[in-house]
Amino acid sequence: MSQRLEVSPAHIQEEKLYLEMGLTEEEYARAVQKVGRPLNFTETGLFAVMWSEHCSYKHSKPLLKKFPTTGTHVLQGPGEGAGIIDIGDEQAVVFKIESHNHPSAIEPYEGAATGVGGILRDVFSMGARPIALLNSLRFGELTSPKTRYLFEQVVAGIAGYGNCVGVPTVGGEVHFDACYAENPLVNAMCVGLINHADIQRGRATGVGNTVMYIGAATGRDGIHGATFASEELSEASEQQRPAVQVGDPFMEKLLLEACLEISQCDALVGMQDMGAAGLTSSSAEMASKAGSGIEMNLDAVPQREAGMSAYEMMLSESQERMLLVVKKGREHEIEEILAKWQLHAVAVGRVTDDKRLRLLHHGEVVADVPVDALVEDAPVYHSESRVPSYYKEFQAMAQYVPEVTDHQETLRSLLKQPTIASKEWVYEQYDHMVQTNTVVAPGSDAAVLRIRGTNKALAMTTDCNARYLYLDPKIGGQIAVAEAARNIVCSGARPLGVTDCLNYGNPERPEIFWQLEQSTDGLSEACRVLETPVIGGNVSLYNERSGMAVYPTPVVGMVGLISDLAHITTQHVQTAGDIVYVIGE
Amino acid sequence: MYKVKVYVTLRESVLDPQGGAVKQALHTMAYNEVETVRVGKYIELSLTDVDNVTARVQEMCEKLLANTVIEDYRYEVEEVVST
Amino acid sequence: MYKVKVYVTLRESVLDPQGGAVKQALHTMAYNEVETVRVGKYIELSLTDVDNVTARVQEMCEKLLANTVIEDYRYEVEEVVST
Amino acid sequence: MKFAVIVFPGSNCDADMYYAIRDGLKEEVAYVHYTERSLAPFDAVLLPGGFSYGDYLRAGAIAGFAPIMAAVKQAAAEGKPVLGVCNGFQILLESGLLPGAMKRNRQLKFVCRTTELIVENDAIAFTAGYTRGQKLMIPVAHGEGNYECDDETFARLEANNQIVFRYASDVNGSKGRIAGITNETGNVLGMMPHPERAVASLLGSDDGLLLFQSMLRNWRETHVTTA
Ligand SMILES: Nc1ncnc2c1ncn2[C@@H]1O[C@H](COP(=O)(O)OP(=O)(O)O)[C@@H](O)[C@H]1O
Repeated sequence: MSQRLEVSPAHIQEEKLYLEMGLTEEEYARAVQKVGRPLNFTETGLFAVMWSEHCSYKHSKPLLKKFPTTGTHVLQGPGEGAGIIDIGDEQAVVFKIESHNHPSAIEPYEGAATGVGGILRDVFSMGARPIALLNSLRFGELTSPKTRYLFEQVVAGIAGYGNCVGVPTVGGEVHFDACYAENPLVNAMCVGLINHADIQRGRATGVGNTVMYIGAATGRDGIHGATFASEELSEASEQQRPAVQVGDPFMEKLLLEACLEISQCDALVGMQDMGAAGLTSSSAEMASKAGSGIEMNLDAVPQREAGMSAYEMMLSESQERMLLVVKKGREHEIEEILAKWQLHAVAVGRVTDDKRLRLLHHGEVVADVPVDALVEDAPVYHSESRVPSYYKEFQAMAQYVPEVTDHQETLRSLLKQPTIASKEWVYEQYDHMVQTNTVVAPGSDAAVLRIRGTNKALAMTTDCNARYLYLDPKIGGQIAVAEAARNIVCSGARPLGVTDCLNYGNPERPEIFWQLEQSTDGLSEACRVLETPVIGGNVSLYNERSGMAVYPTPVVGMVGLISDLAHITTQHVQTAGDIVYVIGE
Repeated sequence: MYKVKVYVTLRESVLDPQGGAVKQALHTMAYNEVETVRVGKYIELSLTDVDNVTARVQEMCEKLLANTVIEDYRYEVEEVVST
Repeated sequence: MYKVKVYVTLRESVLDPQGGAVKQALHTMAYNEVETVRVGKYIELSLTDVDNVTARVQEMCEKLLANTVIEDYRYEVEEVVST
Repeated sequence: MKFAVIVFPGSNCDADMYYAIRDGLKEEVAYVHYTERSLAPFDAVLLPGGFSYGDYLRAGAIAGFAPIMAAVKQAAAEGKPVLGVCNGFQILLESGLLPGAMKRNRQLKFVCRTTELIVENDAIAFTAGYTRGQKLMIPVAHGEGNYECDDETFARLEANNQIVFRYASDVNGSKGRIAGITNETGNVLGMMPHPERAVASLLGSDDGLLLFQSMLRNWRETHVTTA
């Protein structure tokens, strides 16, 4: 890789090397125009990751605009690590869902584990203490040994990470369907609790302030992960072995405690997780949001491997790292807190006023580009949309009403379906009780956690029946939100808001884009009617292999507030002799 | 009869959190001479007589004993003459 | 510079649940020649030059790397001449 | 009575233990960082669950060398009650304060569920409030709780009545269904199940509260007589 450093901007242009990195001809031309000169190798890499679907939402932005995102209780909508909703008493709940589909397809244990790690950091980088994890999983049919391997390893990975960090995994869902055989879905959600006064935002304000790096050293793991997540899976992706990241939940636990302590310290200006696109997105986004610039000296970046290039460092997705902006002259206060947790901070740069991301390596400027070009100026695509022929066929079919003759047998065969059967095998592997707040453990409609020191509780769930969305994406989208809301209400809570993870196939195919369009319409409408604003989420496209896309699977994560512990209800049958009612239609 | 020893190690470029923690602990215990620690697996198998033993062991490693996405492996096969 | 290899295995008398599971899996995959499997640890250390290297490695094993209540260990120390 | 909750890097049930004492037992409690060297001000020592040092190498192995452990050993030698739960139990084993060792669960999977325990010894400070044979509902949450020791040690544990809790049914392959053991003098208790998770019926069970109450009662009695 390092000899590529020698590749000249002209060579990149002539040989169209940017294509390999994931930029189209038009995108490359657009980037060159924004920067005002041909890009060198590192700069091309910066644009490639920042303009990937995963970071820029270039195919989904117009659709996401439809979601209702505001409400009287919303303290932070989409755009930060996680959204925040007020729950009274100067407290707020923070939550977000994220996908880690492609890494989990390649290395299911580490893929799922690092997915949990990433969503935890999104929440604690806001200054919130993570109080619960949930997940939503999709696999092929369990009859295949490969699927059994993926299923077992994904569950073990989620357990291995969450249990070690000490955040209870309290809920989720697992569905099995052939459409996920080659492309399993692994979505992880985290819920945190915060005092209003402690809310942090990832902003690099204050010219001259210090940019500090904390956490694990940077290795060559996961280089180009964001781009990887924005392509279809193929034989080639299986060869991209260096893309595999390994998680260190022990490091995460130390980082979590340290960051929560740091967020109480007013020497801190801003903090952001190095997630997808690592150092690149964290630095560029923090600067762009603050209207400032950042200059970093990459020689100072802690490195796990020798001889890493600027390109590799900027695109690495090594886990358990955070970027901080700290008031100049007060760095030692941060260092003292970190030392207590066996961590140390390294000053890697400073905030500037020129709105540029400037990188130095071995005494040379290796990149110098406008931050807004990276963060704001990605192209937005209005993809073509077309009604799939399968949908027209289905619509033309006569209604089919199955006739049930043997009720017992039908019930038995339904209960035997892995998707319907008890998920005890899964959630027994998760520590769902640590932190001792879990009032309703997995096995009911929604999990319920008391809020220590109050008489209140939070209910939370993840839901999506993708088969409905495949049959009718708009109505299916409404159903997904409604199901989540029912689970919340059945637990005795009032729904507060939604986070969503949109898992679809390749949006450049008009039939897939139609599914996206229709289902986001349905989701938006339901969220509007139920007054559950969408305060954050994630988009995972290109979930397909060999032209076979997954069902449209917009997983809905919902959180609700229970105002009195006495209102908590569970779905379990309580006492013999109780009367059973059916309400609704 | 064969006695087989399989050594599975994390690939050079893959993070080894366990090795890091052990190194740290050894330093705390004043073994400052320790520069790097990598923790892997050591698997001993005994096999009854079988044809193509090396090829079969290689297969077992590839398919099950090592996770070749993140691990390397090597093995030694020793024939044991039963008495 | 020394390169040290430490092998940690469960004692013969101790039941090895992991080894049992691996054997089971290999049988399912039709490697019926597999009679026993024991899964242990393989730890590689690199040490800077130090006196009494063998005694020190032995200590590290006794104190930390192996739990002698249930595990046995052996090690190899190799001197690496730096160039 | 003053309780110390030891916090190792990676402990994650430290807060649960703290709240069990503060809100459940309503006694004085403080966190003590693993770098400290004295436990003199405390009347009892609690080693909480979690993944100290990530459980790397073997659960509890690295924590055994933390600076605080000399003070824990001293407290144990002085006869103060020392309770290790889950990872705390593993640390007591690795540091030699209790005999035996832990292996991975027989099913090779982490297990989190409320289990039925049988009280086998009601004669020590921790269990005086229970009666022998009593059944308790207490959660477990561990991946390495498969207790192992040689036959001689096992026979000694049985003979000295050092087995304090057994699982009513097999949970993890543990020898003799052992869930908790004490030392010969009965002031060091290690157990895999989490009594601190069973101190409020809102969360499912309060069967664990009596363990802490027994410690308190015993302390009050011995302090009245010696004072
Ligand atoms: N991946 C998972 N992680 C944690 N809990 C899960 C998971 N999958 C299912 N559960 C739990 O199992 C219970 C039943 O799940 P599911 O069959 O999807 O029920 P429902 O249709 O009522 O949502 C729920 O309490 C759910 O939280």
